[in-house]
Amino acid sequence: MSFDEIQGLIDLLTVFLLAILVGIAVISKVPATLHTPLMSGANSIHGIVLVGAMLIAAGATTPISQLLSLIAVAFATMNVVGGYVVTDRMLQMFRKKVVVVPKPAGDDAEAAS
Amino acid sequence: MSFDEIQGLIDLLTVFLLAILVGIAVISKVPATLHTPLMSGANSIHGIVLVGAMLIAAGATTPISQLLSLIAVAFATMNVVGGYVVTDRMLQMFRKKVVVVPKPAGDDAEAAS
Amino acid sequence: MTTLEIVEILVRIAWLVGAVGFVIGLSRMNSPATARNGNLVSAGGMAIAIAATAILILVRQTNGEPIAGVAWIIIVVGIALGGGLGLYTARTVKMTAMPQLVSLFNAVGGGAAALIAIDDYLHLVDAGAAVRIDTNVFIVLDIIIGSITFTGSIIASGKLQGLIPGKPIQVPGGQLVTIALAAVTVVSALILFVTGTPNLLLMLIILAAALTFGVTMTLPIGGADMPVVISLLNSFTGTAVAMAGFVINNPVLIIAGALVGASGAILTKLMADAMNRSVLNIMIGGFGGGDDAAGAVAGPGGAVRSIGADDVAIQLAYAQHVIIVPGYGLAVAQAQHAVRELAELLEERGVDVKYAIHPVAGRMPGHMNVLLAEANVPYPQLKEMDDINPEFARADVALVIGANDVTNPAARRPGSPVSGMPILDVDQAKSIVVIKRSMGKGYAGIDNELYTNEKTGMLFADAKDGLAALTAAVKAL
Amino acid sequence: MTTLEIVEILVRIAWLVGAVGFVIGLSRMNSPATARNGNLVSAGGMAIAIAATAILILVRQTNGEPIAGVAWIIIVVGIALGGGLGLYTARTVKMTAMPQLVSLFNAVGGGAAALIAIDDYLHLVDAGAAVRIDTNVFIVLDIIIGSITFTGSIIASGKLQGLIPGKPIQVPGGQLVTIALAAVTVVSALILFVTGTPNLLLMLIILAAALTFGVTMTLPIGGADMPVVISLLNSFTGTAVAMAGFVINNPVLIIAGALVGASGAILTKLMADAMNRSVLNIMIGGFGGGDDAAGAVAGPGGAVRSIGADDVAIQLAYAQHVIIVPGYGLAVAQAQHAVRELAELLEERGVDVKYAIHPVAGRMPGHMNVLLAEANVPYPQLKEMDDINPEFARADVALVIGANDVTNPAARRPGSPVSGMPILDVDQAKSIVVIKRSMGKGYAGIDNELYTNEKTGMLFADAKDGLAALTAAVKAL
Ligand SMILES: NC(=O)c1ccc[n+]([C@@H]2O[C@H](COP(=O)([O-])OP(=O)(O)OC[C@H]3O[C@@H](n4cnc5c(N)ncnc54)[C@H](OP(=O)(O)O)[C@@H]3O)[C@@H](O)[C@H]2O)c1
Ligand SMILES: NC(=O)c1ccc[n+]([C@@H]2O[C@H](COP(=O)([O-])OP(=O)(O)OC[C@H]3O[C@@H](n4cnc5c(N)ncnc54)[C@H](OP(=O)(O)O)[C@@H]3O)[C@@H](O)[C@H]2O)c1
Repeated sequence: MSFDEIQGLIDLLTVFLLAILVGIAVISKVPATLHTPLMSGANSIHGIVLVGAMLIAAGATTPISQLLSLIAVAFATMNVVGGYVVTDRMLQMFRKKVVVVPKPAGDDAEAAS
Repeated sequence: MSFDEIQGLIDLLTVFLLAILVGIAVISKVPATLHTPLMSGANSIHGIVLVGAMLIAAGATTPISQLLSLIAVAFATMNVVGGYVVTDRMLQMFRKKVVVVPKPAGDDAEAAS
Repeated sequence: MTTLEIVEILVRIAWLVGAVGFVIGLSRMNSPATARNGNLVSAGGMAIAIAATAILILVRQTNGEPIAGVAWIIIVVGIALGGGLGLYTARTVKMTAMPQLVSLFNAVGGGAAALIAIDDYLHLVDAGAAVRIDTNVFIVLDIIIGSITFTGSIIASGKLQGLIPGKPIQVPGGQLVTIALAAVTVVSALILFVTGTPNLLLMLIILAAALTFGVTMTLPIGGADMPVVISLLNSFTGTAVAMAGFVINNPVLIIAGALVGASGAILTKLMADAMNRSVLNIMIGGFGGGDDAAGAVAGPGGAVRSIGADDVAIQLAYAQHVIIVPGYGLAVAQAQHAVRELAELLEERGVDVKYAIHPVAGRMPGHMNVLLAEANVPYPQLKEMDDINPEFARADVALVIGANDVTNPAARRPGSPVSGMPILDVDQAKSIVVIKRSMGKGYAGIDNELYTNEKTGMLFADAKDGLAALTAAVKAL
Repeated sequence: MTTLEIVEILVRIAWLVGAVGFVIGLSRMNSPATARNGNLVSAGGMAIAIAATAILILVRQTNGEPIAGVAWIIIVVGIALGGGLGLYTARTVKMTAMPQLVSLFNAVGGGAAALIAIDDYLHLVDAGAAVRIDTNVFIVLDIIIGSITFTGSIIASGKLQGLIPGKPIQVPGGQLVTIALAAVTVVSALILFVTGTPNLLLMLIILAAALTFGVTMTLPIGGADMPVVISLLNSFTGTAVAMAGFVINNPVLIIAGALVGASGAILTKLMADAMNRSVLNIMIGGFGGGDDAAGAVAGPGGAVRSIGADDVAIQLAYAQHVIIVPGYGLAVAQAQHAVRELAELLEERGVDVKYAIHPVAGRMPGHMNVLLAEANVPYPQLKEMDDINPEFARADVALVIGANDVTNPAARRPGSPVSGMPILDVDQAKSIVVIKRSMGKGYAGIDNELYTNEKTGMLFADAKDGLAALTAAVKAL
């Protein structure tokens, strides 16, 4: 690999690393009843692979590539659409709870102190 | 600006943006007694500007540049060294507390549930 | 700059916006109050990212890039198919079957990620030129991780759905097979890396090995541990997507993938902790017995008092406060409607009825919530553990339905598999009635001294039948 | 690849490692148990990043880049100077003076960031060629933000140190001046952006305006609000450093800077919330009266019972449980040693003495902790609000020393400036003694009905003198 190639790679790895740190920091103490919805929510997010699938579909020239990208697009879309819809259905359980669990930052800071 | 220049800029902005997200996510409910040490700790971190100061010092040819970079290096080092030392001194207050406030992830998850 | 270049830049920005949406969405999903809105924010980010991509392809085409018209057919048809299927299943699935559906969605996500790498590799094979080591690594990792999630998630889903027996399936020498597969994969991968030349055969071997590995890895794990396994595979898919991002050099895939990979890993740990198990322990198959625990008969330390439906009916009918403690057995027996009927009947008679919901009762977090929500049990009647525990002392009857571990006082002492798990203080109630089919053990596979407590009467029956009998008996009073 | 290239790459990786260290360090500093270790981790990351940079410069030089030997002198001398100064001041500063020192360190950090941009701009001026718009923007932003933090932090530090009167200094037409400065800065900046040509004069105007702006922005803010202001300026510096990173195109500066910029902003909000003020409100100068509140006499609603040292001494000497409630006044009077003496004296007589520490007592978070720690008050005697509040009911005497708002029952009712702030339940104690110089108001500038409570006796004195008198009186018993 040339110097520039490695530089480019490190740029991407930096982004990768930072995104990992965000992912770790963003999950705090989650009530167990939210574990499944949260898992489902994260599951929908990796449906972003649809973007990749669309791009390879655009570049697909050989029949085999076209077949693969068709499956990829279908799979990814299923992940996206299904994921968000089912997550939303799970979360409807918490409708009534919304009023019960509001927490303004102020409270937090003092509660913590 | 040329296309490539903008591309490069966006790469940097991506990193900038992700770092901001990390910064937001990483501060959770902090007990008020930790506010000052935490501020001081963050303060030491931006001492990283020393890296920049060293680099411009290395490139300084004109006397004025050399003067500026000398001040910059001195300032930045003061930020770094002083920042970490004073933060550590503040945190010595919590020495005895260490034993009092252990929280295994398990507890959290259940406590939260 | 050309229009195309401008659009390329705008699209990259739109992708960033989408990624930020994912982060904000995820963090809002950490607390019940904001969870639903968070999911919408995340969905919004997704919509932006996808729309931008479509525009990008369109502009590229209009600016003379060779994009066959069939590409659009592929995209439209693919989206229609996948979208329709996803929407339909997600809309129609029963709440209690959601985890296995999530697992399916996870499978196809991982599959898509693997396909991207495979397609890319085919191009490289056509080109025939030596492949850059990093490209090689990312492609191989993407294919391996993606394939493992694909088959692994399908198996997990099948187990939860009951299509595949939930009990750990021990293939003779299964461990060996798994290890062999792993070895094959690693070796072929290394060969590819060293000889930079693209090699379709080796790639197919890796693919096959990884797909099989996903199966052999998941089969031996008990159905009860599936929620954790699904969460782990979910984190895998995130990683696979990030790898795909490296392969086609696309930042948004890298960001979103890494985000899910990391947060998924944390979440997996939280889930395992909540039912105090270790993830490793689960993956190499610990005590997670799944179904097989049910039905297994084992005599506990003390004498057991069996009790009839009529006696229980009288206790309930003339009680003031009744706390119902649902557990895994309620789900197995699908007795959620039966229990609601009984509760309503009692309330008509002026009895105050509450449900005590243990966070890990059942086999997935929130299992009892979804189950009872499905039977339209009024949400306010469901009390979380911390809220209800103080009330047991004032309860005349605690009616335990197919719950075991979450009521086991052994958890308060060290040394048992459930030690340290907070439990429902059922033994505080004035009188205790337990509906279960036998003295069978629960998920943790240990005896429950609650059943030998002198305050406890055991009503041996399938939860549904037992509840029906109780309702009838109360009506008859 | 050449050695230089290899080193360049390794250094970039080292910088990344450093950045990760910062993140881990910061997150560990969120809880007392891990805070100190977190600070060390962060420091480790810093060490790695700096060492790597030194190596990079060295290798560049040995690989024939034109790096004057004087560069090393600059670096070594600069590090020696700054390091020595920082180390000395940080080691010797009194704990109570730490916030102003932190503010100083923040000032120099911001200054360094600005200097980097200035130096870079000088190079551009020499070159004379048109400047890229983005470079222009980042340079200007860096200079503006950096300069504002530089002067602003120095003023803030001076106010806390008492070198500059803490009371809000209202320059006639100060607001106008501030606005004018802002206008000048913006206009000159815009000119620079539009005409891409480097223009030293305009840059100097911007620099001067920003430096002055920092002063005029901070002067009108009351000394009591300084902790929040410092935290805000700290977040500014982070941003300035990130800008510097864009200017010299260095990722680690961007990452670390953005990290501090964002977390600093969040922290500032938390701080303001803790003493329920809004950041905006503070910046435009709200009720944060600082010192001027002290001494101001104002008659509250009810009758006040004044009490003498001897009577108080008797109450204390024959009490079983005494709770000492220190406040800002204790810090003003520097009476921390006096209070420890009295407490020890009482304990010798078998009285159980505890200190009730309100999170925002004093003028900086943890103010009372540092103050009493400095006087070697045994840490276990310091009780946080939530732990001590239940105990007031059992306390024979609550001895309030220079505390006001944090004991004001008005906080329990809406409609007062302190409403919603959790307070110490001093009014629960069997008997209450308040040591302060007058009926002067506290930070919030409102009357305290605690003083008119019939259980309350007011011992009007400077905290130090009052305590000395008490100690003498107790000894005399
Ligand atoms: N919630 C989660 O996320 C999750 C995930 C994985 C594992 N777990 C674990 O699962 C356990 C949950 O505790 P739990 O008390 O809810 O369930 P449990 O401890 O697994 O006990 C379930 C009991 O229900 C009885 N049962 C089974 N089928 C029945 C039927 N048709 N009618 C009536 N009773 C029936 C069984 O006894 P009989 O055979 O005698 O009827 C069994 O003892 C905990 O150990 C938890 O850690 C939870
Ligand atoms: N901790 C933080 O981070 C922070 C930061 C900024 C603002 N604040 C705010 O500051 C306040 C802290 O409450 P507090 O009760 O500690 O202090 P306070 O409410 O400000 O009251 C201090 C009292 O001490 C008295 N005093 C002043 N000098 C004295 C001396 N030499 N000897 C004896 N008494 C003296 C004054 O009354 P006399 O004049 O009659 O003596 C004054 O009423 C809260 O409102 C908080 O929100 C806190």
